[in-house]
Amino acid sequence: MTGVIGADTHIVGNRILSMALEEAGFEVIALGAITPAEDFVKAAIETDADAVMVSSLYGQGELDCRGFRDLFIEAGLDDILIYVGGNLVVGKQDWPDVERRFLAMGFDRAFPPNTRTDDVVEKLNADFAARAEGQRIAE
Amino acid sequence: MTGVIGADTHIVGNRILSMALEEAGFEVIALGAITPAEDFVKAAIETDADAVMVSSLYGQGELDCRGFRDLFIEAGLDDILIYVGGNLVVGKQDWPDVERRFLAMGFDRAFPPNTRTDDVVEKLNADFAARAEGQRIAE
Amino acid sequence: MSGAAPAEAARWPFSAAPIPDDAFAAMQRANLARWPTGAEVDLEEAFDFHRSLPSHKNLAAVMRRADAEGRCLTQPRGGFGTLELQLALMRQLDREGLADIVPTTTDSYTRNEQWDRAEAGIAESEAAGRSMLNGFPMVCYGPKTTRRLIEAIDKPAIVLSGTSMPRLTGEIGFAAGFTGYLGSGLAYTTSYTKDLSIEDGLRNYQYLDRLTAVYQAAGIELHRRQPGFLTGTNIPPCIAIVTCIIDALLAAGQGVRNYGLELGQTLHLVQDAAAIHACRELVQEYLQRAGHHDVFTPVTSLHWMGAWPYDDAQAAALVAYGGTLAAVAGAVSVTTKSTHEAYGIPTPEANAHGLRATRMAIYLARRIRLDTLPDFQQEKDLIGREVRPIVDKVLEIGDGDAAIGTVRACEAGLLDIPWSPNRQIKSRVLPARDADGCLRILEPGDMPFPKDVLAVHEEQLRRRAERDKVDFGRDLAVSSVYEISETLETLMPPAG
Amino acid sequence: MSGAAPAEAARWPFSAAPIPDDAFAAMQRANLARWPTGAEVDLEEAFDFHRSLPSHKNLAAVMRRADAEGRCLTQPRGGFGTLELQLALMRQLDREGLADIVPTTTDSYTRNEQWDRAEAGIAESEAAGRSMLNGFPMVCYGPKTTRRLIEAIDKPAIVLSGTSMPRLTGEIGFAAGFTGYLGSGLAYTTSYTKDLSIEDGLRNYQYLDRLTAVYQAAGIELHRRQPGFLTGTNIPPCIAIVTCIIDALLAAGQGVRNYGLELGQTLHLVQDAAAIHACRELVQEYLQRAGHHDVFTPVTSLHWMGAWPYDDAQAAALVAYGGTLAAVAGAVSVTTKSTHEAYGIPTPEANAHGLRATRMAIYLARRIRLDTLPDFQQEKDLIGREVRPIVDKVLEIGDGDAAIGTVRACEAGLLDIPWSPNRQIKSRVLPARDADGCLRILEPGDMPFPKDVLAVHEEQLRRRAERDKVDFGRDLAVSSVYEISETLETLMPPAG
Ligand code: B12
Ligand code: B12
Repeated sequence: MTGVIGADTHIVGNRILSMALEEAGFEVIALGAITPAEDFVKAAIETDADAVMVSSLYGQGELDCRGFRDLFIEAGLDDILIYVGGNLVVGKQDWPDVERRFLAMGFDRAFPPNTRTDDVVEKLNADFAARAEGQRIAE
Repeated sequence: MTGVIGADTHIVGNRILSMALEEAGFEVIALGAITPAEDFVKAAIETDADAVMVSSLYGQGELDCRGFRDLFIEAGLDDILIYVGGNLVVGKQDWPDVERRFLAMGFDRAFPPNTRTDDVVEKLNADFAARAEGQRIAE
Repeated sequence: MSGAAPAEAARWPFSAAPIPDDAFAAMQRANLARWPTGAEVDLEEAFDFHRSLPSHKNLAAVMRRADAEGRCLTQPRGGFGTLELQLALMRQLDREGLADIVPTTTDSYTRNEQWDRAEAGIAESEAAGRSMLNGFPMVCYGPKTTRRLIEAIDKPAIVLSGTSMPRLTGEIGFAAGFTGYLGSGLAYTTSYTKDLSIEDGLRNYQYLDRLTAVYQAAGIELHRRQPGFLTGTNIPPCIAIVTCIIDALLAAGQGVRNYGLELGQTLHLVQDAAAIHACRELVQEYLQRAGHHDVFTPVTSLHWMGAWPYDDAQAAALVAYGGTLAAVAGAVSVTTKSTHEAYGIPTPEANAHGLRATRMAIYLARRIRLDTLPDFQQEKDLIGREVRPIVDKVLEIGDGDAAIGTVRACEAGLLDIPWSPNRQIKSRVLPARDADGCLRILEPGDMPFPKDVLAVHEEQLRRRAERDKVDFGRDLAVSSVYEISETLETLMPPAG
Repeated sequence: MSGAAPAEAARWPFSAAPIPDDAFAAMQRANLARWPTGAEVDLEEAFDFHRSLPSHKNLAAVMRRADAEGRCLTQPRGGFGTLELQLALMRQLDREGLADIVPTTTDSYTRNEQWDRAEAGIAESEAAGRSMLNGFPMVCYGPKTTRRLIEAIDKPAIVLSGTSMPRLTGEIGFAAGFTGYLGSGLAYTTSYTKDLSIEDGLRNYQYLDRLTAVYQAAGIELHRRQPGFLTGTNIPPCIAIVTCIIDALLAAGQGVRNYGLELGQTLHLVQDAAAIHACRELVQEYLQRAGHHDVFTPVTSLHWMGAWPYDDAQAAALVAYGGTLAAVAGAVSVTTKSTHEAYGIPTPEANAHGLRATRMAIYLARRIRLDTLPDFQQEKDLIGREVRPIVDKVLEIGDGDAAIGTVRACEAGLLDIPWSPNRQIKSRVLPARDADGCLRILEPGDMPFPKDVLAVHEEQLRRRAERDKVDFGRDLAVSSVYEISETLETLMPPAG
């Protein structure tokens, strides 16, 4: 499942990511731009999704993503894999610091700007494999 | 008296300075590029110069200007006004620090890159006026 | 958030004709009632304030003068979440950046009319000591407080609010003293919304344009502007210009007299120059044809709108080249970015640096023009052959009405926008960069481009596929999205 | 320091003809004996080393390939006072800067053959932990140690040594494995010396060119290069090209087969493109006429050689535009500067940044050419009409011998260089920038430019004087020296 959270219309990267995931053999449900957090949860329940790929580019990701993981927990989807990527914060900030903030919010992985789709596909495959072995994500 | 010290051929700024000093009513002896320190002293004695305008642009000014003041003192020209200007050191360094170093070497004034001739003429007039009143340079 | 136009909008029959006075008055009342600060809008007071501004703080006047003098003005983007931060930013852009036009970008909540969230964002920003919003929440602050921004600078100011819902922000912005407002019905609805209907988007901007005409009637010239950059993602000149023409017809229909046209740079010196000349001529051609003889339509060139390189040096070259392209093309202004673009909203310093570098590039470009270059003529001619069939089709399908034609053409995919987030846009048209570095159409979708024109595009793109040894297909489009953001090591590896 | 050529130089009769074998051999022995490291030069060993280099580390080959492929290569300048610093610099320029050609600039003491002082400078630099010399003292280190620089990089390397006394540095550099060497008799004697006679300067470079021919005879192609930038101070294309032609004739006379030509940028897109095309054509015209049919003469464009702006953003624009100008002009390589230029020798980081920004600008320029622009044709034609009368006069006054003609023409002021420090150069010719931003001749001194040509220059300059409301006179020349270094606030104050 892919989508762009909040009031964000930056669809290009998310769409290219969806295309790449499809090409890599995943079944993709694309929610598109401007998707409220609640819609992700609703769609995840409906489609029984294994992973959620949240994009946030426009700088307000930090506000939009607060409590995102909790919504899934509340819906009983404790286990779902959630990645976030894009230009997650306002301005040019130190990436390790930004990553820490988003992991603390409950995302399994956070990806900096300049991420290429190959890398995402690779990580996703690795994490699914790790889950088969009972880990949360691959190291 | 004007000239470019050491093995330095950057004549343009020094020549424009000479032109401006002449226009401002000073009598200018231009020694030109690549002028050894000794030649400045020799010419100062010969022409009974009141002030020396030393340019150094090429980055080796710090080596070339060592002991410059002493040569004049040795020649009995204790009182002569000596300015230095140009790109005095290698690389982009903090100007106040560079200025301090050159004043410590005995220059009466040091001028940073991007000095315009009006400013030099003004300072020179002020210093000559100050000397008439017994000060070393104007404050 | 409700993307839809308010109920009363449905009251006036949809067309390119002016909104009837009474319908507009009713809508305006309802509109201003949507948020407490709407009550602060007092049109007569606003007119007086505008009349008190010197002409060098009026964007319409400043654009006309620049055009007459052949100058290329500079304008950055920029908005922060609190008044203090925004004041500092605008002062810095004015003084250190030497911006000729000073912007206020609104935040995305404001754009989406989620003013309660914007209000919370102000509080969060103040608490955090840094901006948690990606722009200035103008509606929350209201016109009186926002006017302090206008008073802080000695240049004209423009509202940048990428949204299809400009009605309250427009009222606040104009009342505060902004003399420029960027945004348009077709361009922004197709590139900044997901569910809003094209008709509602057009209606919303008809409101803003009608409001502009109200100021005009009071003797106050305001500069409205169309954002032809759309999704900013490899938009070929022809598609941008089609939207410029349609939005210009709609604005002129409401009585707008100063209507700027923006084109994102293709980054090809000749294609950009040709595009800017073609845009101005073609827009005037259709305006005249529709009987609008006195609309001033200067063209603004925009620094690269697609993905930027992450390397500071590469980005610096892109900034500077953006000035060169705008100046050589004869754009009346250029909207700048900074070396921070790929990472996030620039600091005021980085923003000012981008402005200054661009300004220097404009200076260095002197007054060089390429109008007599055969390649320029050829490209300009090609653009005309691309644009006219589409616009003519839109007007035809709308029985001569640009508004109705636009809605129908979007439905039919006759009008299409690449990489659009809007569900009502087919987004089947797909651009890519050709072997010479020009943007071309790889897949036309259902857009009625003439066969001979498409053949030119295909040939150029096939040359690129051959050169790069890749298949002629969608990958050309995807790799063209990334291209400019690639590292130098990829773009131009060392020789040998 | 003794600027004069050594006594034995006088032994061979001065002309453009090759130095006789025995005279050269004797001179070479004496030359190598001037400093201890000269004894390390073993030509056979050096030939073997050069033969072992892959062709992508041979500058002659790399320039030929770039020319064939229409590429524009990048090259910075750079030299520090110790081996460690220089190794780090060259690695950084190679790897981070992606330089296609890696330089070693020598320090000014070395250039002036004050090797004892350079030796002291090494010690001072080591003690201070920073470079107290403005370049690398190659002669002090000697060929064996210097070769470590060549081994540290995977690109061709060039010696940059702005001096009229290249004889020992040339021996050391080539023996160390450098495949390029910048410098020439006429250009450097007129712009880097004060008391040296033109004849002695020409002789010194005849030695270097003869040495290059010795390598050539052993099958080793070396790239020699002429620095047409001269005093770097508003040199109009015609004067640069005259020196290119003369120095090329002299080099070809000694047997050089790869001779690069450098032109400082005028910063006018069209004038620079015209200059680069004209340079290549005119140099070939005179080489062919003199019977030299197989000299490869690629042109290199140099980032602005005059005074730079102090503002980082302005300088960044100048760096990037320098890439644009070189690429659009079709230069085979571009020599870069950095945003630190106005202040001092750049850090390796700033230098690499300048290289990368330039490289990106080259990429962005794609393969755009202006050859079909009428203004280009006109400017190129004008340059031909300026250059030929001067060169023809030089050859005439030398009774057909370029060497003798040059000495006589300088004496007579028929050949003149603006802002020259050399006392034997009249330096009465004075350039200035015209209203369109092209470099023109304000005062011709005694240079025999045709009347109609000078009339064109005067007209353009008068237009500038009128526009700027200043007197038509020397102030135009002085303000043109400052112009590019002025602040943006001065160059392009805000509109209104
Ligand atoms: C033009 C130029 C040249 C020309 C010089 C032509 C000539 N014959 O004069 C050429 C191309 C030949 C040249 C050669 C070299 N140059 Co050079 N050159 C410059 C450049 C681009 C402009 C200098 C200039 O003419 N400015 C215009 C005049 C009007 O300004 P000005 O010289 O600064 O002078 C004004 C003020 O400084 C002041 N002033 C100057 N002197 C004095 C003295 C007094 C008493 C006072 C009060 C004021 C004052 O008033 C003047 C008038 O307003 C500068 C960089 C820059 N500024 O952009 C580098 C620069 C000076 N050069 C530099 C170097 C290193 C060299 C070389 C060693 C070559 C190299 N790196 O490859 C050689 C040196 C050769 C030698 N032996 O001297 C460095 C110096 C490095 C440093 N200090 O760290 C600079 C800063 C470039 C750089 N960033 O690397 N150069
Ligand atoms: C194109 C663009 C636009 C287009 C968007 C068109 C569209 N419909 O998509 C337009 C012009 C409409 C636009 C509008 C705006 N934009 Co914008 N935009 C860009 C730009 C230039 C390129 C984005 C892009 O398409 N990149 C190409 C794609 C392929 O890359 P990507 O999006 O980064 O995605 C890749 C990776 O990040 C990663 N990834 C992305 N998402 C995810 C998710 C997961 C789970 C994973 C694993 C990976 C991943 O994989 C993707 C594929 O490789 C960027 C700056 C830049 N990067 O150069 C600014 C940028 C993102 N925009 C920005 C802003 C602020 C805005 C605006 C608010 C306008 C403004 N400032 O005036 C509006 C927002 C409107 C809204 N409500 O959302 C800012 C964000 C600021 C910040 N974070 O600090 C940026 C960074 C520019 C800047 N420096 O100011 N924009």
